[in-house]
Amino acid sequence: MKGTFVDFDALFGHLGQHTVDGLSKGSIYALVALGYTLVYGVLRLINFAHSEVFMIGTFTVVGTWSVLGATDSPAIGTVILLLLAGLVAAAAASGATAVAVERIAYRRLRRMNAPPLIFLITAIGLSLVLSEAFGLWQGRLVKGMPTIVERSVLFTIGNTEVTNIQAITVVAALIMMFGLDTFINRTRYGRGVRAVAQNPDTAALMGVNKDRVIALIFLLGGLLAGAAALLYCLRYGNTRFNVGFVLGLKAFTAAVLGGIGNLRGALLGGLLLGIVEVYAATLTSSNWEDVAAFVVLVVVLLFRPTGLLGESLGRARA
Amino acid sequence: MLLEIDNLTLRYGRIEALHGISITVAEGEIVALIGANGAGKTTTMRAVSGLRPVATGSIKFAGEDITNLRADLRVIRGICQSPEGRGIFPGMTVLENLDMGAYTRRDTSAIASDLDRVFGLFPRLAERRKQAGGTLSGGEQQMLAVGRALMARPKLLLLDEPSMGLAPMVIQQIFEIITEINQQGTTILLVEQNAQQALSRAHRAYVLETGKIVQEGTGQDLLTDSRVRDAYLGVA
Amino acid sequence: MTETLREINDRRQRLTAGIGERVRALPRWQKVLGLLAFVGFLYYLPYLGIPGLTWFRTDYIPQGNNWAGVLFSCAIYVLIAIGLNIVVGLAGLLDLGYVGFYAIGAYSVALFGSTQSPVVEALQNRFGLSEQWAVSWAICIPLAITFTMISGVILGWPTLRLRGDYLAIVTLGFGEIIRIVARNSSWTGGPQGIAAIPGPEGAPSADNTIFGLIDPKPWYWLALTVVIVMVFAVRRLEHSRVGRAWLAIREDEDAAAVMGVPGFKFKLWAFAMGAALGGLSGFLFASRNAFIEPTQFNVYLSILFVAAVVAGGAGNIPGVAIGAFLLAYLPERFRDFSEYRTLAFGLALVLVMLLRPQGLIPSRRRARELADRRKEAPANV
Amino acid sequence: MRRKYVRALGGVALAAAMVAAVGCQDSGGDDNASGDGTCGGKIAIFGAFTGPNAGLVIPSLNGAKLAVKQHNAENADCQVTLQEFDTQGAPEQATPIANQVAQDQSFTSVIGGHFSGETKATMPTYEAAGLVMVSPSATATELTAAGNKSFHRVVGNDGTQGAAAAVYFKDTLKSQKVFVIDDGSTYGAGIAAELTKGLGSQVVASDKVQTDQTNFDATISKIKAAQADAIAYGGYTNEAAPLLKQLRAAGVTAKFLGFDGLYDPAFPQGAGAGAEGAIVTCPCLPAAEAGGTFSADFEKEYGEAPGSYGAEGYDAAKVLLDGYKDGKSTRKELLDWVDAYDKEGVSKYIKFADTGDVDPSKVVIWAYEIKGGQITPQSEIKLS
Amino acid sequence: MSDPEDLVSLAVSEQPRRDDLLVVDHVTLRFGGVVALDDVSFEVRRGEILGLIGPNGAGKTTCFNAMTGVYRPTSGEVRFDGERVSGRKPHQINRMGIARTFQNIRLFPEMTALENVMVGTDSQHFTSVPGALFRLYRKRAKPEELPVVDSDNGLVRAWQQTRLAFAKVFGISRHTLEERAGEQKGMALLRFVGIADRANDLARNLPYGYQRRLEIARALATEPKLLCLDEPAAGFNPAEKEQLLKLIRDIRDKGYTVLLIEHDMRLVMGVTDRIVVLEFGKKIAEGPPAEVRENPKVIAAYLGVPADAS
Repeated sequence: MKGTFVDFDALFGHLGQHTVDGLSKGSIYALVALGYTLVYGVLRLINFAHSEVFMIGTFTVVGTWSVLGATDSPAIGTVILLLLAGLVAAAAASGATAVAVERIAYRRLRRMNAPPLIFLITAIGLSLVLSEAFGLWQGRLVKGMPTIVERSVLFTIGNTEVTNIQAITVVAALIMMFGLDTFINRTRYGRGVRAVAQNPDTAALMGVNKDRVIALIFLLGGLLAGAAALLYCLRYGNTRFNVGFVLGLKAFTAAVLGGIGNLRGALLGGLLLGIVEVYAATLTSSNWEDVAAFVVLVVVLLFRPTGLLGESLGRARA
Repeated sequence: MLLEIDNLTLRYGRIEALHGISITVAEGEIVALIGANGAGKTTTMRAVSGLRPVATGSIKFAGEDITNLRADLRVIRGICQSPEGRGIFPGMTVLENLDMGAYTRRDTSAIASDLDRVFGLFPRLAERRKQAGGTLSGGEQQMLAVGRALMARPKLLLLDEPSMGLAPMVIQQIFEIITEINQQGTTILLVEQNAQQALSRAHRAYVLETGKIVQEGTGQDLLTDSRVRDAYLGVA
Repeated sequence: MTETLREINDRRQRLTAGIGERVRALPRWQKVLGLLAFVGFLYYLPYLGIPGLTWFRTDYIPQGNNWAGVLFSCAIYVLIAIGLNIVVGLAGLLDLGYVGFYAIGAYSVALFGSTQSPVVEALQNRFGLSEQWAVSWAICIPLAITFTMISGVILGWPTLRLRGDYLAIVTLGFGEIIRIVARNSSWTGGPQGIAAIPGPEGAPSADNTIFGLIDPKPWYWLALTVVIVMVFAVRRLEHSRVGRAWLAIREDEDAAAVMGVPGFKFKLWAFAMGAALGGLSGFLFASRNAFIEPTQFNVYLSILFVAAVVAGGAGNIPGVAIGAFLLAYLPERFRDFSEYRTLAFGLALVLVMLLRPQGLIPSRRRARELADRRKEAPANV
Repeated sequence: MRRKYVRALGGVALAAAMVAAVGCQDSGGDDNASGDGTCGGKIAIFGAFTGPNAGLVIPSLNGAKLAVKQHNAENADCQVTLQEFDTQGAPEQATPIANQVAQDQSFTSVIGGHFSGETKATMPTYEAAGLVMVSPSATATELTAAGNKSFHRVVGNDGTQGAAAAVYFKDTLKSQKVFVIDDGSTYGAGIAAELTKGLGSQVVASDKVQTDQTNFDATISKIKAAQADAIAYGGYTNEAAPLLKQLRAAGVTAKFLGFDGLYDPAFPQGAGAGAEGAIVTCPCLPAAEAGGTFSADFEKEYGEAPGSYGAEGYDAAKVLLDGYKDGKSTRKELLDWVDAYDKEGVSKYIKFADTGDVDPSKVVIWAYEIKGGQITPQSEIKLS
Repeated sequence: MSDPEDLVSLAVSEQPRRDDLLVVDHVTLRFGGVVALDDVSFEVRRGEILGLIGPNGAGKTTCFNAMTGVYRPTSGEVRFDGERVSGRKPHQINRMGIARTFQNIRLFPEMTALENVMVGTDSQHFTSVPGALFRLYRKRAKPEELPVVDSDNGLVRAWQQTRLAFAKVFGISRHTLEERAGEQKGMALLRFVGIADRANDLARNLPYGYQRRLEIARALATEPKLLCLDEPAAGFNPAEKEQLLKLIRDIRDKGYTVLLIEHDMRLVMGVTDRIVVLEFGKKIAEGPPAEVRENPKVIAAYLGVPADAS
């Protein structure tokens, strides 16, 4: 093992393949990262419980599919039905969880004008409660689910294969990302969100209901996490009560990498992190990928202390 | 009375910032609050617009008690403030900033005509409608803040230091616009450092000192009052 | 539900209000005596047999754990909390990777003190030493402290310029890196960990009379003594130019800099001191357990440490101590809850934060601040 | 002034109470069992009874409970109590439990530990206390290599299983290119190393995954690049199930072989269709092969088939229970009893070598195949 | 330093002194497209009170920040005692001898008044972690520094005597001496600004006026050559302003040079030796109060064009 600690051939021999793998992995990070970034952009708060919002989404997908009696590789009509049902159910469950978390805990703390650390610890507590509740309810072992979409190679460029699931993941993530970007930048509600992020007091003076905006961003984050949960289920076919912890950590890292509070930064950070991890795992072995992820984070922050694209919903453009 | 502030007390932590002030504003008036930095003028404004919780006392708007009403609901009732320091949304364009002013309104066509009106009042803003608010100069930002508040079509317009950081020419302009807005039917509560201008434009005025009202009267009376001249008009 | 709880909480506050004031009003000699009695009580704790109080022993229940052994864990956690409190409570830096220092401390004694460690074996081969040779326990103490302080500086040097939330994620990454390196490198013993870590009497063996394998009481007393010495040391720091600088940085870093406080230097010191304490606790932990493996140092533990510090009352030594004590003690005492322990812990954390955000035993400063902030809360949020 | 005196008096009284209490309290009841000539005693069993890996350990606990229950029903005059201690599999939690058991003289024997880490951490303590340990499932080779006198196990060690798996790859699967993966845990890395030793040059490449990993793209592309025809996995279900599922989804058809860490109904459930045909080796007997009526009894008692190590848990308890039945009631007597044990158990013939390992010649390793989502016995792997 | 008990006076060095303490030399500062300061030049002379005035938003605070090293000028430079200011870290600038207060009070709210001031005195001290931890760097104690033995209680007295003997043999640590000096000086400063009665209250609990004074005391504690006050009278009523004027004069009389930033011209008139007037980032006037007061540009800038003038 010692002689071959770093295996350049493995990396550069299939660089394209690893990049595609990394992008599809990173897309899910990006979608979850958006939840962190939205909340942080407006409230300057790390919503540690967001990882569990995602986890609940995955369990909802499993539950919905099992209720609908899904089996491995069903007919195409059923696939679409299952995907839609899974998406709706997961988004609803995740969105509801996110909003509930805000209502039950954060709003109270905001009323108290509590310092950020208090929010963080509360979020950690909530995260523990949610994941443990699912651990007790659903068991602590990995939970399988039917393979709804059979993997197939869509097209091949050189020695790089792009599969249908990878394509779905990346495209869905991009669509949602740009949908969100449009929503935030082009609609009236989106303007309200940006206003609260940029200057909460003035936003209130313009008639923006801050509570509603905050509930909205939690909802948006939850919906995206639900969508991410569906993609995750499609791609990995498994979930587990603590699936959110590691993924949430990565997604948060991605958000910081891109510049937390910045929507496009979350996308960039997520994709970049996915690629870095796959490269690092190929170069050495899979158990070093986290080290690589964090080293890249530190290096980026050293040179750009507020992440690649800088902070904040719209503030960076000023 | 459009606005009645009765015996208002307000605290920052354990420090009392306002000690029982009472102010009234009648429909169609320009009322000015003058006083030194830190006298409590801005705090009063923030209490009226709902940004600061009130300790005791009450605020009534058009007969309705709004003491504990949320800030955004006050906007719907018709109170809009151009805050101190302008409170521009730096990442939004001029147009978006103005649109924020009309956030609570749904009457699209009326909004469009109001937009024209604001651009009419401030041609500079029309020139820069696609520029980010944060990149405007101080004077332009001030125009934007006033214009944005107008976009809410408020019954009561709160202006906090509209002349701050502006060149004398622009100050002159701003005050002319204030008068014009008022003549078009908007009631104005004005906080101003520039006592000379404020008093000469205002129908009535209150003088604040360390959280208390020490004097009130018509603008012209106060303008000629020796104590006010001495304390706030600089040159004796 | 929370409303009822809030009411109960208010009633409790009315009842307990003034106890602190009354204690503070006591003459100095009485306070000193009280303190001595309390310390005596702590040393007596492993024997706890006062009727009524035996309920608190963790071996009170049939599947219960060794009381002195649990007390030792509690003491270790308290030591960690005191160290973390320097970083989080005093200097106001959010460190989510504190477990990294704990691990470095533990690995320092494991790698240099155990005859089974790859490092010691390499040294033996390199210098032709006997197979029984290893660095003695006493020398491992300064080694552990030095290594952790150095790693604290290495972590702090590039990262302390970052703002709070960025610092949190970077430190968290640091903690993970330490664990992953320990797990994946052959020179750390890899996932198998390292056994035969020495104690004050040398390598673990049935012949050790005091710090033996069976009776953990001496270990508890050792850890308690270290805790007391460290409390004393940290209080010295707190009540000095250094402590004032930390507080000033926490309160308003820019203003502190303008007043001549070299912020970076003192933040680095806070990191180094916090790291040293974390390392010391890891050191004690490793020598008592005589065996460590990388999974014991996962990032979750870091987060729990921070939670314990904040829930206990950041900035206040008794507060963070009680927080850490409860973190180690409650799961052991309530083993009958088995599967529900973590859930209950999470719930407790949320409730404490919602009802008592200043922590269980806050510093007087912090309690005031939060009370004021609550009053100042803007009206519209 | 008076209040001061009251306070002082109170203090003195409290101190006196504390001192008095020191005498009469030391980790409770050391006078109710042992050495009083009556038959029976207390057995401590420790392991991860809660936490993510509890699924692997609970069958063993249930097996032991079953054995004790049967014993107590048959021997009214020789009652044995089994006391559970949950370690969550963590060494630092197992250590004070070892202290507790060691100091409480009423415990005369120990079943455990279930994982290698906790066993390694506590072995010296139990040895110092003269307590015999019989482990149903701690398989790391190093446990029996250090000359510990109290440790015994009724299960083959990783060395044996690794060697058996190597034989299986060579003889049954006839694999030429084996890709070895482990999860970096004590168990997974250990057994993977043993297998690699056994396979030699047939191992074409390897990778290490990490706990709670969910995405295995990098590993999969390495497997593809190595063009492996078989894959060996050292680790647990949590990572193996998603890995296998993704492997199959990615079109890798190489044979998959895991070790006893995957001998767990959750594994085929988690891996879904991808698990079909996967091999799990285990030094544990198939239920049908288990001696006597064990399987039936177990199923009757718990409503499910004995999972991983159910039979071993039963055997571990049985070894000790036979000793109690024979009138052994001190730690020393029980240790000697176990050292000399020589009898057919339900999982295998049990006789311990000097190291504490079950006599290598008596170890049976079985290969199981996943068929229709069930772990079904395929064949015993003959070591030579 | 005529009075040895006077801890507040600045120890004026005996070296030959140049007249100009701080020189603002053709400083221009741009943010993006906005010119915040436009070729501003003036100097602060030793021992004077210089007023920097201008209407709100005229660039006073920007100028101030450039002078205290917060902003680096786009062109031109600021020199203090002959050395460039910009490019240094804030604590280094403090070491050079510039101390300031903040327009919106920035105390350390959770520290007591005395502790706040002691953070200032700490800038003159050297104890760091090892010193505080181990109480190293012992010095032979002067008689007046030795611990006192004054208790009637036998036990306490014995303890005090032990400490005395220890101090005589081993000396006293730098930490202890510094703590003591800081506390004495801190209390002296609190007395000087008139808030010693609340020395042990948390800063956030002090009344507004006390907080302002505390900020001044804290700045003085760093023994600055130049004390910069940023709108110290904001929020004061005329009576309080009067007291503040007196305090500023007292400070000058203790040997400090003061830069006073205000927009209230009346306040500045009464206390300053010279005045610099800014408007729109440009210097429009400079000179003694009487002169500046009559300057038509200043009058225009300050009062705006009267509404009835047009």
